[in-house]
Amino acid sequence: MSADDEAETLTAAHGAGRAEMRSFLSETVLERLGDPIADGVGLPALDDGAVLPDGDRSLVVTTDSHVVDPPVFPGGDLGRLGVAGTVNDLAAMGAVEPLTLTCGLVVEAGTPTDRIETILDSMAETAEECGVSVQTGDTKVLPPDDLDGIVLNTTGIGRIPRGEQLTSDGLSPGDRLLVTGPVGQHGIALLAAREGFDFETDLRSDVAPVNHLVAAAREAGTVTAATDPTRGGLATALTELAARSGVGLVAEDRAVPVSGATDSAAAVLGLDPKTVACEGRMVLGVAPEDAESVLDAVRATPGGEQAALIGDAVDDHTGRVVVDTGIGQRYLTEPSGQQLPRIC
Amino acid sequence: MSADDEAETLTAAHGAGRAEMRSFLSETVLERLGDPIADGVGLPALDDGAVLPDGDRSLVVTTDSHVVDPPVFPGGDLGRLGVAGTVNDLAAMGAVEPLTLTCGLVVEAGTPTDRIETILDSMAETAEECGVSVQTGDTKVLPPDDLDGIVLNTTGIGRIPRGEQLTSDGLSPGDRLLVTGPVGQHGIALLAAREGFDFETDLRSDVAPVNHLVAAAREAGTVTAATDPTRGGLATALTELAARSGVGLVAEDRAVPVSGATDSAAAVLGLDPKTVACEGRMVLGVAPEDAESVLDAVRATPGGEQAALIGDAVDDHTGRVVVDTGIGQRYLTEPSGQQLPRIC
Amino acid sequence: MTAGGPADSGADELTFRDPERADALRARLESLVDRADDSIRIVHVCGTHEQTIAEFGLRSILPDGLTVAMGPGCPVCVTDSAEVDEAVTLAESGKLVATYGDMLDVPGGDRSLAAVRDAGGDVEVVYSAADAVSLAAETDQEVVFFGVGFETTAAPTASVLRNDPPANFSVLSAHKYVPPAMDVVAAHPNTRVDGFLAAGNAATITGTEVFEPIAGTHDLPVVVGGFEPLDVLYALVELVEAIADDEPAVVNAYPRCVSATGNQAAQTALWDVFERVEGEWRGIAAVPDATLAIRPEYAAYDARERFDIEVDRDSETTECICGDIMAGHAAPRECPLFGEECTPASPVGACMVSDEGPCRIRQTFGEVRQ
Amino acid sequence: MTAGGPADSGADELTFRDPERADALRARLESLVDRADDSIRIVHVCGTHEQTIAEFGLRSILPDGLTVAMGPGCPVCVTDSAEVDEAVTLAESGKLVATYGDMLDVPGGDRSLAAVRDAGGDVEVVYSAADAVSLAAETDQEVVFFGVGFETTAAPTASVLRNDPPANFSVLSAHKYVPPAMDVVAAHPNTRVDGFLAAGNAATITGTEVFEPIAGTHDLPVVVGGFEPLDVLYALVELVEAIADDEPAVVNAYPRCVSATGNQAAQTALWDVFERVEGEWRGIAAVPDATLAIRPEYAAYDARERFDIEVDRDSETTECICGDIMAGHAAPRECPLFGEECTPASPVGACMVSDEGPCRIRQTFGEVRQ
Amino acid sequence: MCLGIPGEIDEIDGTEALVDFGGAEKWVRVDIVGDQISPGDYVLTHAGFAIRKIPEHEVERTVELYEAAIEDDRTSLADRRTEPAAAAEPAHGGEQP
Amino acid sequence: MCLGIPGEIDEIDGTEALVDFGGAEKWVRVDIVGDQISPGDYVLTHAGFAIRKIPEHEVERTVELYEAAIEDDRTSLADRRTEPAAAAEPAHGGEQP
Ligand code: SF4
Ligand code: SF4
Ligand SMILES: [Mg+2]
Ligand SMILES: [Mg+2]
Ligand SMILES: [Mg+2]
Ligand SMILES: [Mg+2]
Ligand SMILES: [Mg+2]
Ligand SMILES: [Mg+2]
Ligand SMILES: [Mg+2]
Ligand SMILES: [Mg+2]
Ligand SMILES: [Mg+2]
Ligand SMILES: [Mg+2]
Repeated sequence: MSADDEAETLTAAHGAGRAEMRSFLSETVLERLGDPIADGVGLPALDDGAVLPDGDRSLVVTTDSHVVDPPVFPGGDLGRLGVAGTVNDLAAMGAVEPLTLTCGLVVEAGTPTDRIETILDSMAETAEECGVSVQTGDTKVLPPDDLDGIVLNTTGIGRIPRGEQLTSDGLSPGDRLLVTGPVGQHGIALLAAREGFDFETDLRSDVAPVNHLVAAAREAGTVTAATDPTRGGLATALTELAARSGVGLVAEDRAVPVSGATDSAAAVLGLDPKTVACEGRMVLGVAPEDAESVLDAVRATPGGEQAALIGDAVDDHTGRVVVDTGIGQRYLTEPSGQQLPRIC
Repeated sequence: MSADDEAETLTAAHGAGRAEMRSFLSETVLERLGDPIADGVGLPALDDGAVLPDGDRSLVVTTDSHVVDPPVFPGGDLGRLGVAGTVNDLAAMGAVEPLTLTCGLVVEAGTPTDRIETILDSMAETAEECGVSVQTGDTKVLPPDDLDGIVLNTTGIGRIPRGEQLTSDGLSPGDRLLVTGPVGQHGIALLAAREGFDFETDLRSDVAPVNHLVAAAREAGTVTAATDPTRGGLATALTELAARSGVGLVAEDRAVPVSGATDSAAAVLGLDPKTVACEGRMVLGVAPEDAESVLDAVRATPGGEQAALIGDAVDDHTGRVVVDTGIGQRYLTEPSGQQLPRIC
Repeated sequence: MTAGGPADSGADELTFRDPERADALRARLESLVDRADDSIRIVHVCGTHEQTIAEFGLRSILPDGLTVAMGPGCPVCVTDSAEVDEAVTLAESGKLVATYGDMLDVPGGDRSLAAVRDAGGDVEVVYSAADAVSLAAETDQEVVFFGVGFETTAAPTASVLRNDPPANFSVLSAHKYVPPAMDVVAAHPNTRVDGFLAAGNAATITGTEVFEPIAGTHDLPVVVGGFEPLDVLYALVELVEAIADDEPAVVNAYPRCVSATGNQAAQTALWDVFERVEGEWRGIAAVPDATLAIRPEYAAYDARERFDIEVDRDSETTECICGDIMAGHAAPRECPLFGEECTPASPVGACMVSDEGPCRIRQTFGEVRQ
Repeated sequence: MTAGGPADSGADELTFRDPERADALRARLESLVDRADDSIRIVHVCGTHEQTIAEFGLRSILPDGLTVAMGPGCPVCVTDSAEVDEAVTLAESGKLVATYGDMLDVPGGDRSLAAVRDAGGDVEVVYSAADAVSLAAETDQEVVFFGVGFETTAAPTASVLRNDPPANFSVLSAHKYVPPAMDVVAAHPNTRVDGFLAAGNAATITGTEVFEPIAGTHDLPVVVGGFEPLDVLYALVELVEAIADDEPAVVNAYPRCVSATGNQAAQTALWDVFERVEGEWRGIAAVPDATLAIRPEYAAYDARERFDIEVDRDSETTECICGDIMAGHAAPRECPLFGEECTPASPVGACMVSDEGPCRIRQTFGEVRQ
Repeated sequence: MCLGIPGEIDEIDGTEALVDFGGAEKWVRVDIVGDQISPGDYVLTHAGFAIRKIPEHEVERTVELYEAAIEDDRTSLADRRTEPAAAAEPAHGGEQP
Repeated sequence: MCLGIPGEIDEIDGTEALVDFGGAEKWVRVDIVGDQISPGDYVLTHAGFAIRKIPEHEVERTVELYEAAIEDDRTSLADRRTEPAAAAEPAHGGEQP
């Protein structure tokens, strides 16, 4: 598998949300689609969504296709994942009150109807949690030879006062980094749920909408940047914030919240929870003077109890993330390729 | 395969855009998602998209997941299909100037990058044709065991003056029915392109955006209803218009435009072009006094040269479509199940 | 588009579909029916006739006193449930089963080929027996062509077997032969048949002479008709006139394709490969000499000889009255399942599956009362 | 989370990661290095040591005059390209190849197992050799466990072969044995080794005594160390002190897991199933007695005996200097491909694939200069 | 029963012919058509096989038949009728060798 | 080289034991652990196998070793050292039967 072969076809890594995907996006997609948007955010920003100015307001739009194996997993299912993922992307752009969601289902023929019902129930419940509803949709059924399982696309539309978007490029040196809860739970719970890596422990995904946490944070102080760690986990989220904001980040390893079960399961699987997917977390940049009050506000909000300040933006190490382990320092980089349990 | 077995799993028919799908939607999806929207159109309408009132304007939103085998076909490709399909759904709700599109790609690992490039090029070109651009997206890559080919979701957002939506329920007895061009080309071209049904003839899909034809029609007279015939073809489009408007429709079989190649290929494959998918057509209801001027306006617009008035809304046969063959009359019903070439 | 397809032989579209001539033929029919003593009941034995009648709304213009009923004319509908089960069993055991699109959704005792395919089995739709041979040439897998259809369709199957198909190719024959079934229908005490509208395509192969014994035995006219709406109306004129005049003749009302002795080359292929044996017609029970079995000379290509296919022959759905409908004893609306449990989307019987099935046609085209 | 995993034996998290003790050990190291005449070059032979060093940023606190280089300690990196090709060939010929997640992206001469899987081949990631046996028990397909790793990992492979696996299970062994490779590195004229930091996990199985001949032959200290950051710093203190004092002893600096004679049960399993033969270590060439081959007694489970696997043994990528890096002759930055053509996303050599590969570790963790 | 599709032969290659169905062209097998055929001839096809040549004059004749039926012109129709076989004969056994 | 994960035995069932890794529990094989084990014991695991029992007192001893190294307390460290084998002996051949 030489570098040349890789260039000719798409591999799993191109969809894994990390460096390979960004280079695919910028070399292949951005060459063809998208335009910079004055006073807004277009595809070229590769942020959590688009911001389209419209008079004194802006429309916020985001889309995601969700595939998850298994479709119903400890702590959630594909339906909750779709709604939460889209609501969180809107929130990461500042649109904490979504206007509407779409539901594009592609289903393998032979899928039990009650599985679809579970997923739709879960979409409905999660949407209600966020005060939004699904108002347009589409359903396709593919032969079992062509698809295994279900693909759910959800697109979300929100609105913000013009210019009030949260982006990934807003960090300045001195800003504090806040994460709204323990990281890595979703990815570890899914790996553990797959055949062959059974844990007796109840590892549960963190999947949840966190738009209300962003709202609470913005009410309590100046939030300078936001992104939701999903594929690639905290490592990818911090790397993108550092790169897009043009600052360095220093994270205190011991300050990063990780649940005991996730930490130990990750150790057994040879993975670093900081590089593992979350689905119900947000990373916020906060103005230093407001950091404690924002932290208090998030912690006082349901779902934000375990929020923590995990580090700072600095003016060296531009575009990179430094992890301070208490003993020494190293760079934190995103995981490359697929994440697999390993024994070495 | 008893009725009971069918009820328990989804089959290809549930995604085929016809009666089975509507009963799945109303029994399974609408029980869980969607709300009626005052002065707008929500999921319960099962129309081409949603209309969300917003002050003196309304947002129009539609979503579609596109899968097509082969992904590049005579006359178009998946990218053109996605953009045209979404733009046409917006236009079918009256939003003839789309604001933005999304691009959710799910790709099989191993797909050649140049195939993706072809599709993206085509999305970009087609979007430009419609004066819109893609401003947010998402890419996932699935293992070849889990997916064959590419799934493209496109969501479109448009805006109309409040209350100016076109819906499927606007027909009154006396209204004329206009179709903007020959029907059945897309479905026949695709069937013919598949292995085993090779025709020597150059059968080409009709895939194209037709928002400009809707614009031209509305400028020339009163358009009372609109929908784009896609899966299930003209038969499904007319059936839905009749059912939702609560009128009967009478179509003159000989007035329905069908190209010679499509007509003869359909005969060979044992199919009725009126039941075969289109991807670049619109069916409009027109106030009787404006019918000729609307027809002239559409015919004078590029892509509308072969438009025709094909029938009328009547006050009997409520919810049904009558085909007048010149010799006798019969009901036109949507195709059931999958469309397959047949020899009997 | 119509069942008859594009206009043939340089004729323009209206040649066979001219509303004025249709009306004139209708008027002539009316006066002939008036001349007859009784009401007249014609049975046709061809799904394509049924489709022309339904698609062009011909029943809506027939004079009172003339009924055209459908007999066992849809080869998909009369395919025995056990024959479908054989194909299902082969597909489930790893063979590639190739068949016409018509057969995909037909229920066997347990499941259809579509269900097998949905569950991951190899089932391919082909347009021609020759395409099934091409599939076999491209693979090492066993390819079984599930051949259905009457003599018109059996002749092509015979042709591919006579042309050295690959060793991994075989045929599961559900082919059937029409004339004996007409005998059964005409002889049935519950069925009234005043005349048969015979199938033009079958007669293209076998000629009109095969109908002479039927006309003689049952003392009724047999008119071979074509598939354009004017062809059907004209054939009905010939039938009603023969009935009114009590002349039990055989009439060739489709001479542009049919002759007295038929297509000799096709018959040679047909009878070289197939022989007539007694067999089940779904819903009608066993019909003597009406099932086309592969002769021992071609046993190497006979899927029933090559594979050990075990199916339960008692698995047929019992509530379905398809058989009575095809025998002409009942109309689809008389079936308690029609349009309720049994719909095109979820068919119970074969008559609801095929585009030519009487229940499907009635459900799809309906009848517009004028 | 750290390479060392959760704190063991009831110790709290800081027991082995206490920043104050780390600083005290660093200070002690500094004074010992000052006492030595020359700069000191330690070679470790364990990817997990490298990962602890990189993950905790230990190199950023080492005193000037002390270098810790990585030897051939990553079993994924030293797996021969031809061994990967054997696994690829088996997967391509329809066997289910089960292996550790570590091996999926390792390039063979032509392609990786991930590429085979992407093309539809059956390749499964397992966490344990026992999981591969479970896979075999659930299928009729041939399941080949591609076993990689040093003695620590070979002992579990041996255990499953001694416990009657199903007949459709076999092992393609790429297991290797560490001590002879240390000999080769120490003896190489281009390599300076003042002392070895030996791998605690391998020594857990084989004990510290196996290192005595190495210490004697090459006149240098060998210290067996653990994997927590304080374990590594403490082991370095022992090494630097022994070097400074010119005492070529073998030191057990990881007594909570390692004894002089090791784990006898594991050794019994290991040597019952495997024997040591000469074999290729990727990038280092043939090493005598350092490849673990399945003994003839277990030939029934030896994939090389059961299947006829033909691979081209000359397919290795040549620009990669992995071998020099693992032999301690070169640093990753000296490779012209490093970070350019060769990246974790698109690796050229095995050292860029494994999470333990020196090039991958350097590329992933970098070194923060303070 | 069996969809019969008429078309015009464009080209013949061995046992196959390219047939124009009025816009769409397709190769069909012609080994059981049972007549001499040439490009320009019309054939009736079924399931990918030509099963009958359609003589051109027969189209005209068909329209004459319609007209004769409408006009009740029995002379013109008479030659289409044949007598039924005697009831005693075995039913439709004749054509099987 | 080989990730070694320590954990505490919760339960033993034949050649398998349920090991608690500090929150996550997993069944591992214990047939090559080479020591008597009971619930409550700590083991080092690798690739789904326990490869060593970790005596509790050794953790304390480890901390003592760190301290001795920091304090330069040679007496406390001496018992960890063994002499190298003579150069003439065959390298690492001893352990293979
Ligand atoms: S309606 Fe259905 S069940 Fe009834 S006779 Fe027709 S096919 Fe059979
Ligand atoms: S950078 Fe890549 S090519 Fe160079 S030595 Fe390392 S693994 Fe080999
Ligand atoms: Mg996001
Ligand atoms: Mg998004
Ligand atoms: Mg997202
Ligand atoms: Mg599948
Ligand atoms: Mg953002
Ligand atoms: Mg639409
Ligand atoms: Mg839509
Ligand atoms: Mg649509
Ligand atoms: Mg695939
Ligand atoms: Mg509409």
